[in-house]
Amino acid sequence: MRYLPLTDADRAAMLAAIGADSVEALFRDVPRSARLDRPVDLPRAMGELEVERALARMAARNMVAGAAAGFLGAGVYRHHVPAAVDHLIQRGEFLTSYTPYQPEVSQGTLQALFEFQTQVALITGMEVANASMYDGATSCAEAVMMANRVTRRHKAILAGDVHPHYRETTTTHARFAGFEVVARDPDPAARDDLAPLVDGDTACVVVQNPGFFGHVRDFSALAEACHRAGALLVVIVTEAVSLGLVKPPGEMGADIVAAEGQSIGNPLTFGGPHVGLFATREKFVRQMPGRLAGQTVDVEGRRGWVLTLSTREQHIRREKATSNICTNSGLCALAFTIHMALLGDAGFTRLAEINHAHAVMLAERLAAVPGVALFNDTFFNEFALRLKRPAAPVVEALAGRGVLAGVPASRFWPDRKDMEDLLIVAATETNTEEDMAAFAQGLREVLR
Amino acid sequence: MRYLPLTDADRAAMLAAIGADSVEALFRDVPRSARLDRPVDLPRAMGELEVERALARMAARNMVAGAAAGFLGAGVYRHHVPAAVDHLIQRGEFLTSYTPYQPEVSQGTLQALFEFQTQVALITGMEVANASMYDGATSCAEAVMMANRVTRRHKAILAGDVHPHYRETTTTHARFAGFEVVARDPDPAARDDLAPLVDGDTACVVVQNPGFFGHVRDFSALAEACHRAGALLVVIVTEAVSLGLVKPPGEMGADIVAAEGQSIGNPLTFGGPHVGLFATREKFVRQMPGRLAGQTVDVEGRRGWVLTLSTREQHIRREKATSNICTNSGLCALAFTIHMALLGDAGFTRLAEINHAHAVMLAERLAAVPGVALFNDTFFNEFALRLKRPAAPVVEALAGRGVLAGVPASRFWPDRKDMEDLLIVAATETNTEEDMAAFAQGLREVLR
Amino acid sequence: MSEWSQAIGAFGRQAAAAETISGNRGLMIEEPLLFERDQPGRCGVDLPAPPPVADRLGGLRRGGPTGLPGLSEPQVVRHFTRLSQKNYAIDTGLYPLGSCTMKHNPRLNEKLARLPGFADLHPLQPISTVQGALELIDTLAHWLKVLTGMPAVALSPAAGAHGELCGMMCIRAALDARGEKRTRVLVPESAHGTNPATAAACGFTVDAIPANARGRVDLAALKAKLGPDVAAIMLTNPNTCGLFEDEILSIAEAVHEAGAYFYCDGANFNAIVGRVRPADLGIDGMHINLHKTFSTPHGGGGPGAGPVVLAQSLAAFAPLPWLVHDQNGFRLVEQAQGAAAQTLGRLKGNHGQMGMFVRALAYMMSHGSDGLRQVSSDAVLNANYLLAELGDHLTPSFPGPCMHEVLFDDRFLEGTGVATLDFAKALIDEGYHPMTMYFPLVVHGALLMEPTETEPKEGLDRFIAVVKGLAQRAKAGDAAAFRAAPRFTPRRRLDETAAARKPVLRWRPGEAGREAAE
Amino acid sequence: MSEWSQAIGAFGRQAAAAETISGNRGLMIEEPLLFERDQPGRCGVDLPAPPPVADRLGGLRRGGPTGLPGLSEPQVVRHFTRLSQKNYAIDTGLYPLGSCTMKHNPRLNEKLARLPGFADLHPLQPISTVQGALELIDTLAHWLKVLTGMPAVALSPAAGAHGELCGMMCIRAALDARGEKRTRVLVPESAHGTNPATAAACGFTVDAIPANARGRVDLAALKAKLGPDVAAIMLTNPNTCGLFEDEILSIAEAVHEAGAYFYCDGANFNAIVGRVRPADLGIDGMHINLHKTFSTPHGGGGPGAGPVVLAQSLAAFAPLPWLVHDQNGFRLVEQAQGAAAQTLGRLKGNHGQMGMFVRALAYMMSHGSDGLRQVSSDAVLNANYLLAELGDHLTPSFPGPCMHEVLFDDRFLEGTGVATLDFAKALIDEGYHPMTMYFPLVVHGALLMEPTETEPKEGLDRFIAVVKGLAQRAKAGDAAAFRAAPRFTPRRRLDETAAARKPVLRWRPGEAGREAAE
Ligand SMILES: Cc1ncc(COP(=O)(O)O)c(C=O)c1O
Ligand SMILES: Cc1ncc(COP(=O)(O)O)c(C=O)c1O
Repeated sequence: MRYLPLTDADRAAMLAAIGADSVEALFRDVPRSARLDRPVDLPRAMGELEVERALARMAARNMVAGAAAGFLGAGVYRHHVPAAVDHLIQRGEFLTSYTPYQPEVSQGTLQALFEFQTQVALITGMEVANASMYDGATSCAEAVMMANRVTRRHKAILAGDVHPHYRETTTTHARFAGFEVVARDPDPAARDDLAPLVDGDTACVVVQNPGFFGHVRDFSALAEACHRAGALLVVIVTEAVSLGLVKPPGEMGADIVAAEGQSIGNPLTFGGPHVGLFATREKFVRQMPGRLAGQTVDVEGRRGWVLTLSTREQHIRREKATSNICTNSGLCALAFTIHMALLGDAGFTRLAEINHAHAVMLAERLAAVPGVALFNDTFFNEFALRLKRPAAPVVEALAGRGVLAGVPASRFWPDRKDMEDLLIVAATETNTEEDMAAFAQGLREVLR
Repeated sequence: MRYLPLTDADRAAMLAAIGADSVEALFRDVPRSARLDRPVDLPRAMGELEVERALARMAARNMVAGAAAGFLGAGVYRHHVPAAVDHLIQRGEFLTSYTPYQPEVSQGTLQALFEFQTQVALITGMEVANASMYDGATSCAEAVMMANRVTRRHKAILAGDVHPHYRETTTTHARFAGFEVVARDPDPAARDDLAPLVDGDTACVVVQNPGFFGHVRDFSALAEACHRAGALLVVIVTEAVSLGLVKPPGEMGADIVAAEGQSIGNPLTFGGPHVGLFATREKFVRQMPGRLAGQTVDVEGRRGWVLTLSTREQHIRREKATSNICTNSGLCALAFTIHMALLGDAGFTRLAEINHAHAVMLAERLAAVPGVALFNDTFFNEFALRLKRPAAPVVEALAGRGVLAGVPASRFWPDRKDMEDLLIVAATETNTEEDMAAFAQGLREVLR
Repeated sequence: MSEWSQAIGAFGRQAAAAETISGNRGLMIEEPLLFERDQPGRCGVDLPAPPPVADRLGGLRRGGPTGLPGLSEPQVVRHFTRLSQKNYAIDTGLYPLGSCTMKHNPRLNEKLARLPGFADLHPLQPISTVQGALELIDTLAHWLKVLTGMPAVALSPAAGAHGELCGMMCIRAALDARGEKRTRVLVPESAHGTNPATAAACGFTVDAIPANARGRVDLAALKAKLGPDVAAIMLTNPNTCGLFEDEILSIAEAVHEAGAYFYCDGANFNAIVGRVRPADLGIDGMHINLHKTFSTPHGGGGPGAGPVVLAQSLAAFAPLPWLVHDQNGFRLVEQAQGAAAQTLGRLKGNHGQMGMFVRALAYMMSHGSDGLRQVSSDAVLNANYLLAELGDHLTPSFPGPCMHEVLFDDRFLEGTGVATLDFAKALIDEGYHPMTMYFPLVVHGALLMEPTETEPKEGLDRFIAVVKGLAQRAKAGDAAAFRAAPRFTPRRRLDETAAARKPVLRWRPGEAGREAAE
Repeated sequence: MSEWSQAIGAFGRQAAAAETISGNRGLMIEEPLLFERDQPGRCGVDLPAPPPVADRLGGLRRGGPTGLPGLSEPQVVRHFTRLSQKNYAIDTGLYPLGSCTMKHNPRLNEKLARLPGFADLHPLQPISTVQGALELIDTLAHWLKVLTGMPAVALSPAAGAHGELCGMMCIRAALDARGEKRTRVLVPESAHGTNPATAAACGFTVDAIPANARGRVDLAALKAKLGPDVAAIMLTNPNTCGLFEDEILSIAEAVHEAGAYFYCDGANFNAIVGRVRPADLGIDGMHINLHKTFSTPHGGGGPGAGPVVLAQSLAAFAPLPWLVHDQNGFRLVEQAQGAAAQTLGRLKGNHGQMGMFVRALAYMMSHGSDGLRQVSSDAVLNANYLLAELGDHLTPSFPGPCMHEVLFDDRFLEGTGVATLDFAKALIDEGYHPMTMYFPLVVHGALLMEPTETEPKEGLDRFIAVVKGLAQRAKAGDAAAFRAAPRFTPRRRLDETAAARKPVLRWRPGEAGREAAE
């Protein structure tokens, strides 16, 4: 087998050195009843060519987003990633190394993480950030649990336009970790005012910007309300590119920002792996979940980096750890860091402007289609449409014409009639004039 | 522009340091009449996304060989290249380095070249090999010119089943370098006996194995005839994989082997870049063209590698050099080396066996099609068919059915009636049972 | 001091003195932070001017610049290439990091994960347009179920710890469904930190169970701790001492008799894959680190994937989404309804780590059922070979045979003044990544070595020779030389205390940054 | 001796003494030859058993084994990863190798060259199935013709030297067509070795023309050498001293008057691309190294591509194949017929370096006409900046302005006992690839620096500081330290004389090979 270097001669020699007469003998601690004497019932070994054929066949059974006119978002966005990013993250020294436990031979990963933490802090407008979480949804849950620790309270208020997956993930944790979640009704119009709900038991209020339905809002007042009540404001961002153009949560008084970083540097990959961003205030750093790279010096006085504040973490603190996370999204964070390094302030801002402009153009175009109403007054690169009939079948029909027309709200709320006609549509820099025309034309025809 | 790090501020500061008031001033040695004062008439700068779209559009206008049932050979073969090969050759330290002029910081490239030279010597059965030529055709021409130097004679006899491109390239050189080429008529039946033609003026006889029409032959007798007459035998190999199964030229008494190495490690890429292999006897090494990596030691006595015998080369010898070659096919040679390292003796032999078996199966299948006659009694993974009507239109018709059915001999000899019905067909490990069935079925229908 | 340590000492001093002008040393080139390469007006991408539109931001434009640095593409490529060169990796050498299964990561898997048919799929496309992706997930699930003998598998967990969370939540949900309030979870002292952390995150209290002299769970002690308030045991098997829990059947029996569940940390599945099915050991739930046993790359810390195989008793509580197959093909159940009514809900966004699924399946298919059996055989053989060859030179904590990894403690360093840490750092100078240090906590100064099956015998022989040599040097009294290690790395020992005392977690303008040469 | 050189001296000695057991030094790991890793029965690929058939080899089966070594994939990946780490490259740092134009190689180009629509095309597919490929080649040809102002371009040459061959053959063919037998070719002393070698390969005799005090062709001397037997002049412009031939129009005029042709070596086109069209200089033929000016990677020696632009007077003789466009789309002329009746024939297999064409076109389109003009501007600016900053510390061979590269000679080292070679090796320790040494031959101990346009000012400033520092040290009398350099590289100075005296050009069983650590 191509991945196994031992030859039968090696095996024999090693068994002799060990003093065992067979490999089976090495498994003697396994109860006899549990030892399989033959391979399980699965296909036998295959060469590269066969494996490639088998998987390519499955890949061919999917509709590639890039081959369609694609307008899906709802927390996952299709952006153009420069070729240099994928080239660099595939360097074996990054790809095939472990968590940087031995700093002397991990300075590459450690410095990159330190740069990642800095970039995340800069775009969110926060003081510090960690070295990544699994994804935005788990970042959200961890943010709420951190707020519980910081405030020693146990109630979280979740806005109605926080991404449903984030809400559900947080609610799952609430059930088992034993805290209360007040999850507001879905709020496509973004009219819900949460300030009045904040009380002395409230650990945090969780809002999203832009909201799940695309609205862009200023949460400064809500932040003040929270702080007055001794609660924290957690701001969710599912489209990191928006931070290039929209006032960052840090400037609105957010205490914790939990975001999805996929948009920068990472492909769609059917939803994973993605990368959770997690940023907060310096004073809360010892309550933060996840890994942190920190600056220090070596014995010769040269600047270097190490993993630090690990007394928060499971491998030291065990049941008292701030989180049980160990493996995170390192390589996706690296992709984020490289893409962001290429963008810089000028590129990041420009990218955001293009996304916004495309969305504005698309919104106007689609709103002009009979039977379509635009829901949003404000938005960044995503908005909600009210169709004159259920959105799901419309999306199915358009897929048949090579248009991935957006995400029907019914995908998340199948049982809510009021969500049935809602379509969530996103535009990015990857959408062309022709894409938009095809969408508008297709929608016109399907709704006729 | 993303590849240009200088900012306008940098440019101003640098001009100040230089004491020039504009970049134009630095071009003052250019005759004014030849200075363009504006960009030439070509499109302006494009971002990655636009460039990708433009080239992808062109790529989409081609029929991808792998998407068809492909049976083309005639000097270029479609083999499966393990993923590790392309990954490794893209490492920046290999990809973006120059010819290893500074050995202390080029040991990676130098050791790989030394390994390449050894692999080429091993599979051809020769004593030494160089660090690569442009491709098989130029290797062939260089081999003939080397034979001229070694024998101080000026006539080369080219067999009728040497690849036409190799013949033409050699003939081109003959015209300008001033030596004689006796190019025999195309010899699809491989009946031509060259021994009687060898005389006291003959510098070398050039044969190919397997021949252009697929025949596998033993040239031991011809080698003796050459040596008796003081001439050299040059053996061409266009399908390197054949060396895993067929008796190597070195064992037939070849003095120089000029081969195409594309089959190992390199994609088709519409015909280039490919990699010329060049091997010979130790005693001729100082007459060899091209670069050579050699073993030595450093000041601490550690083994290392350098470019050696450069007194043969243009940068030292100038007009007296053995060749004018400078840049060669380094990275293709590296791909060859890595793929060959993965194959090893067991894999290389097995690969050759599969190729041969597929060709035998295909030949039997196609020969059974009415109006098709198999030309060869012997072959490796390629053979010639005589069709009952001109081959070119048949190939066109089959392309329409998703079968790349082989190369019509008329592509090389459009004016020779006797070549019109000939089809050259190759099979490799990449051809499936279904591919072969589709070919046979399609051929049956087209010839009906 | 021996000649060796004198040389080192001298070397250490000279090395500092021999600094170059640039601070670089040949191919080892200093690289500052991105932020220290900033030039306003420089950019590594070219984007067209945005079409002019009336913005819809409701006045919420970002005020000032982000502060992100401006670099060109050549600088960025060089920056990260240089950083990568300061890392050790599987691709560069032996990485015997116990419990982490640092095996070869095939490039085929990287290539396939990048097929547009997988990498360029949006998770919310109409189900009809992603049937191939769902087929792949279903195929992976089938392989995992057959290899473990378990009837169900939850695919969404993003890593091992996340899988633990999923498994323990299933157990809590099952207990709730039974109307039982059990709060205590038994965890061996040797367990990985994520186990107790996970139990706590699920609202359980953790009760440590001691190990016996043989490095296994003390069955008697375990039985004594079992009771009506015990929800489950979290057991790693093979355990973190690299030993198979030979009384596992009795453990399972006792746990089940007490009405508790048996959760297994499957991080060490590589030791038994293809040879032992967890189902045959009485396990109710177990996560599998695809980034360990099934070779998806660790990427310097992630991402991973931690699918959890579940017994019938826990299957109903598996997290959303569920993948089902009916006459119309594959379908995702994304709501707590029908058969999924008892689901514990969502654990993350979307449907799991697809990119890892592709890689893991390609790895499994490449090996096949026969090859996977060979994987565990060779992994165990390699570890036992280290035990056999190093047993007389280091101090094995327990007699063999071990499984896929071998545990030594620091008794062999007693009186040498050399600590496990120093020994590890000396290995770095020799071109090796150290073994796992100081874990598990059940022995003193642990050195846990896991060679994995993808290391050749010749490589192990060279490693053995070096470890023996270092052990001799330690015993010869070269403590100073060990404490000076590593000496040949981009940085020597780093001050971790200072890093934690005054944390510097991000770059800030004007902060000290030594510029490096281009 | 200065403190610095004492340190070095001491260091040099200690370094040897401080050898590790393994011979490795942290991340710099020794790696033996593939052949020294051989194990019979080991293989890095899995291939199915061949279907049983009666062979058709006519008894010509290979007798014994090939002797190729058996390794597994993990070993092969590690082997070549380690080898790569012993290389310097553009991706790792400044590579100011004069005349080689080591500029940034965009990864976008690598990605596009690998599109199946380009990489997986057979050159002999029916023309109807490769229209997109031919369109790409045609587009590239258009860019090259517009940028040079020339009416025709021959695309098949595989590199610069091959392009020279093509160009000089065209000239021979044109002379033959004119019925003239001209045998002499004039080549400046400063020319690259490929120029005289090419002329000779085309059956010409080479006649060297001297340079004037200003580093340009001595026009008077040139005129004196012109005569009825002169076939052509081969001139590099900008020349290899980094200077523009300011009398080029007079040169062209004189050459043409004498009935000879003007061939230009376009290796240095990067200095003028987008700003000067060779056609406006009276050039009849010029090759363009796509692997220099248009950034296709050098790959440690190749492959490259050397298209040749041709004046109307030479176009008819261009090599096969020709690319033509008619009502049915694109077509390849592969025979010497019709319009192509006068072609000189084939120069290589197939249709040219397609893989390089894709990369070069992507590069050109990325820059656009405006960006390419900026390329030459910045390349020239960077070189002149080095001249300005280093002029007082090294000895410039000629006054500025220079073009894209700047030439220094070794007068600044006079009496220091430090040679150009030593100076270059000291730069290696500082993390820089040396400049081109001892070329061109027209000055003593040449140091030819070409920074290219993809180097940032900050990077040049650091380089300048280091070069200045080294120059001071040389003058301070630290010859010994220079001669000891490089000290931080995988290997120190290698014995090239021994290598050439007893050439060892391949591994042979049983030959000394020092095993390295895994
Ligand atoms: C025994 C054990 N359990 C759990 C984990 C956690 O797995 P992950 O890092 O994938 O979350 C690890 C990983 O180090 C481990 O070794
Ligand atoms: C001035 C000059 N001419 C010709 C050549 C030869 O070009 P190539 O190496 O592409 O054959 C070079 C390359 O080094 C060169 O610098």
